[in-house]
Amino acid sequence: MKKIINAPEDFVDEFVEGILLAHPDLVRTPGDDLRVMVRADAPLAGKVGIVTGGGSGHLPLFKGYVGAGLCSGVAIGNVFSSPSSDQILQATKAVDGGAGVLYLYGNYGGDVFNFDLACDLAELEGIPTATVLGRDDVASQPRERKHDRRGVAGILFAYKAAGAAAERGDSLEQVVAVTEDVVEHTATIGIGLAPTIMPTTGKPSFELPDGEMEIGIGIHGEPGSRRGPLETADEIADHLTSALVDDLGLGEGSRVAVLVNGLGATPLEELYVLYRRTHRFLADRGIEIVKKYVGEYATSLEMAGASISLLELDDARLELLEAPARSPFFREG
Amino acid sequence: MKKIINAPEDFVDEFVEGILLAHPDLVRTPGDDLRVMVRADAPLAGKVGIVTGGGSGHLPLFKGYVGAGLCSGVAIGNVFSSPSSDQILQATKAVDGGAGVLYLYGNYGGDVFNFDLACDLAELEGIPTATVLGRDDVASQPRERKHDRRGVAGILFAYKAAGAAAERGDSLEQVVAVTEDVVEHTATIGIGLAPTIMPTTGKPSFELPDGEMEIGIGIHGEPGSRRGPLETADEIADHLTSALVDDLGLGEGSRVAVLVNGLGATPLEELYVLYRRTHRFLADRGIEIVKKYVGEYATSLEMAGASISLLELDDARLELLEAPARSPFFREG
Amino acid sequence: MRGIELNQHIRASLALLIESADELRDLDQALGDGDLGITVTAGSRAVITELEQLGDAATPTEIARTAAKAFANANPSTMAALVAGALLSGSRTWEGKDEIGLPEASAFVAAAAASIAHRGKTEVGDKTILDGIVAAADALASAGDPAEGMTSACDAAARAVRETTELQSRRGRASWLQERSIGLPDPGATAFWRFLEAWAVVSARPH
Amino acid sequence: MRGIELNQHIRASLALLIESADELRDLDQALGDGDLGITVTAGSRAVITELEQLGDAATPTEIARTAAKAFANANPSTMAALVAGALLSGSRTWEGKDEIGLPEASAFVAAAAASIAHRGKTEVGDKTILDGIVAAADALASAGDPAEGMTSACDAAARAVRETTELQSRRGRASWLQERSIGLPDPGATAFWRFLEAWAVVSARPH
Ligand SMILES: Nc1ncnc2c1ncn2[C@@H]1O[C@H](COP(=O)(O)OP(=O)(O)O)[C@@H](O)[C@H]1O
Ligand SMILES: Nc1ncnc2c1ncn2[C@@H]1O[C@H](COP(=O)(O)OP(=O)(O)O)[C@@H](O)[C@H]1O
Ligand SMILES: [Mg+2]
Ligand SMILES: [Mg+2]
Ligand SMILES: [Mg+2]
Ligand SMILES: [Mg+2]
Repeated sequence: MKKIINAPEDFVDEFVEGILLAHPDLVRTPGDDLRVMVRADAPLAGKVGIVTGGGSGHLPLFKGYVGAGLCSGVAIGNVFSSPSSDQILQATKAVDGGAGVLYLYGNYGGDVFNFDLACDLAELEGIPTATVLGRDDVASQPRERKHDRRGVAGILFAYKAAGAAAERGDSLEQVVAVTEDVVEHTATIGIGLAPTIMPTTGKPSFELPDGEMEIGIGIHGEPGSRRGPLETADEIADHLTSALVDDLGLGEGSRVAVLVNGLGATPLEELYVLYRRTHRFLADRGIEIVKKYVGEYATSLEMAGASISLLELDDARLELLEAPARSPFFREG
Repeated sequence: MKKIINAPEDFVDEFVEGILLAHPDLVRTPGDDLRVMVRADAPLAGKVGIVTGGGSGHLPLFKGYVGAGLCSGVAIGNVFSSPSSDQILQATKAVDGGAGVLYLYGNYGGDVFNFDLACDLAELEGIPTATVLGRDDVASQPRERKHDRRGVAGILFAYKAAGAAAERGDSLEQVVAVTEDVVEHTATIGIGLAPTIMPTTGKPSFELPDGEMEIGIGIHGEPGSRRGPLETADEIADHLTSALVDDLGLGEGSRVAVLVNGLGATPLEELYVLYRRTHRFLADRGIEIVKKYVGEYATSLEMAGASISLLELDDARLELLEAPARSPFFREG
Repeated sequence: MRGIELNQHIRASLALLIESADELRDLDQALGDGDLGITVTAGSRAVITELEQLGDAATPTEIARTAAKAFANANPSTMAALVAGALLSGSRTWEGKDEIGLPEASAFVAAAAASIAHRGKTEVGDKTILDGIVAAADALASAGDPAEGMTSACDAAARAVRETTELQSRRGRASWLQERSIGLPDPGATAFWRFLEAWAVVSARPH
Repeated sequence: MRGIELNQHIRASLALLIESADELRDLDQALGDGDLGITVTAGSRAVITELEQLGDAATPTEIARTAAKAFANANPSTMAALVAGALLSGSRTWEGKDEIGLPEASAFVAAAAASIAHRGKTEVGDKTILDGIVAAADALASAGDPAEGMTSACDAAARAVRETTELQSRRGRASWLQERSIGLPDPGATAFWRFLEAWAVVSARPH
């Protein structure tokens, strides 16, 4: 295991501390638990707070999207492991501006059970909460069971929309509605080429024979829908993009935002090779690409692979994407 | 070799095409050679043009820093290989606004010989040029031979300063002077943990026994100053930062910009673990950290490792760092 | 069994349970994300530490609630949250009791099973920890005395774990594997069975 | 040798040189970045293609300049730029000549060596291609006839390459290795020697 770390148990606390030291103008810890982080100016009176959270190892995901026009706070779990209900509650209290708090995070059992517990605890403190789950991974469940899909890179769009809605003063119900709407129109699929090594166990997150790729892999290395020989970048882009276009029912005249996301070790150069073909694939079908994001937005430590996400746009969604936002890892406008 | 590519020979052209498709508002190709890219609004009449270039495989380096307040154009070589003098000349002509052109790139033999040839060719076309070399890697040569050092991630500071100076209307001589001044006060050192596989040869860029790290590695995997057992993140940060502090002669009251750069496969989390200790190391010595950059700024495809760069600041240099800038990969202000 | 013995018994059983950490990690590695070894190790250690702090006068309910909170926060995960919720539910059946016998144990496990079914939106046959707990709850409910209860609960859990091998996971990370989840026993159910085994080993020790 | 023969001879020699690509890549892999195999292969192919386009009436100077430009742009690198510059310098010594003999060859190689020394800011003993070229230039300068020139230049280059093995690289990427650059011959010098060998093999073929 070749990692630039100290004791594996300290890994999460130490990188969070690094983030806090590097960006004190943007984020802070409200109490003494490093696993709770909020935007520097939280709470914003009269505005809906947005709390996200989940396992570590996915930077910029989750903690990277805490900032103006994005999430208000985050509860930070161990690598690939949920934060505790206690930490979620602390984040909730720190961002509550009196207009309620949205819980927005990826659909993973551990996170759901802990956030649900935090909902109950927040209710006791008199803070109304609502929950929207990122569930964009089309490989994890067929369309009929889309509510059971896991959440991956496409949650970026939901963060952006929810953050913009909260920032402009929408009520909790309105923020929930626009966020659900964005989640409903988001689809992601990825491929994995090589696993990450888990810092605590020293074991790979999955096994994959040489020369093979896993199609539909999750951001914890969860197996996907099938395994096959490694294809060319163009074949991969075609297969992934066509799965998304089918899932969202896109066609001539549709407008989309595209996110080509690296899972950690895959070079930016390769993401642009993928983007190139995705662009052509969509353009050939008369689908207009209005916003583009290429880079690392949701990773799995040093896993090799990539995912493609599409958000079908209408004017309302586009306006939310284009609203200004600023966090240590994301910037718009 | 597990890469998301098509034919290895097409790799560079294809990712450049991807960049052009994704960011047509920011960059364009002036002719038909994809290996030449300039900012969308080039040339800027009356302003100094800045041409950079070098081998591919280092994104965001070189082509990522073409934009407002940064470089005006770039000539793009094959992976780890110089662009041709022809391509450099094309970029030069496309960005020449009548105030001369600065060649600013890393100190590598192949690049130097090709840029020098381009200087001669540009002279024939009546375009005055001047050259400043990034030469910040303290592991590559001792301080006495600092003019022979190779250029690595610290060239970011030089780009930023040169771009800001050109943008505000400095003459070629003035741009050269501020850029030389920044280069003079920049130092970088890195470590390598695992090589990249070269797309064309399928071979690793270097060999490293299990459990070892290479201290002072270059961004092509060039051997560094020594090899040793992998240390903890804190030990690494201490060793690297103290080498830089010594080299620049920093002490109580110095002000610096810090860049913790990932070489490709190293997770952002690990970079923040490094930043954390670097921050404490400098703070303990009374050195003030004024600007911070943590992320991937100069990579070596999927090489694992990281580098730390310091720029000693004075008011003039800080003003140049803080001037607005915008490229597909970099944003300030 | 009074509070002070219950406390000791739990701690001794958890100390033994930790020895199964590698097995659980490997199973969860194959079917999920491999962190079950950590959840069980960190959770058990946290419970042991907290229970050591409790006074000898702590009631069974207090003991169960302390264990629940410690387990929930040590390594939060599916198992941690579900088990913590189950312990809280179980603790409610002990309210006002100082002595835990077979009926109390039986009620506790039944309440725990109901909690997991409700919170996990799951039923027997979904290949989860619930399969093991329900089997043990049923065995306890029909046992004549504590010793028989212990043995039959252990046997029932062992059988339930074996039976999960041929099932397809329908909940949690393992469900993403679809047909590929068939062929290995459920990690969570296995963890529960190993805990019962540890409990039985401690029971058999001379007091 | 007139233009048409020179053209054929260069092309045949480069076709042979390509067979050394793996050796050069491995040497450059150990001491540099491993791209010398590509530089030599792509450069040679580009030169062959361009020379095939040249008419039979092309002069030796035109042939050398065509080769220089093709080699420079095929896979731009240290060797590509330095060799291209060297060929351009050499071509100047052939201006106005139609027939290339031993004196012309000798002058060409001497000019090429001077160009590399100047542009590369290097001298003999720095462990670069220059070591091979200077040795060959000296051998050619003191040879009595073309055949002897060929043989002694080859031998001298071979010896120079062998001698670079024990030297420390002082220029280019290999210099970053410092003491660790000792123990292998210089890749660029080796490339030059392999080219001379190929030239000799082609010379020995029946015309
Ligand atoms: N919805 C659910 N209901 C009940 N048990 C579940 C559910 N999902 C998962 N489990 C149990 O949890 C076990 C995995 O626990 P754990 O490793 O903590 O999960 P994760 O790592 O996914 O958070 C499974 O083997 C299964 O027994
Ligand atoms: N400054 C220099 N002067 C002369 N020859 C040099 C110089 N630097 C490198 N070389 C030669 O170039 C060879 C490497 O060529 P090449 O692989 O093209 O370099 P790079 O890959 O670094 O651009 C070396 O083996 C050496 O012979
Ligand atoms: Mg887990
Ligand atoms: Mg090279
Ligand atoms: Mg697990
Ligand atoms: Mg080379």
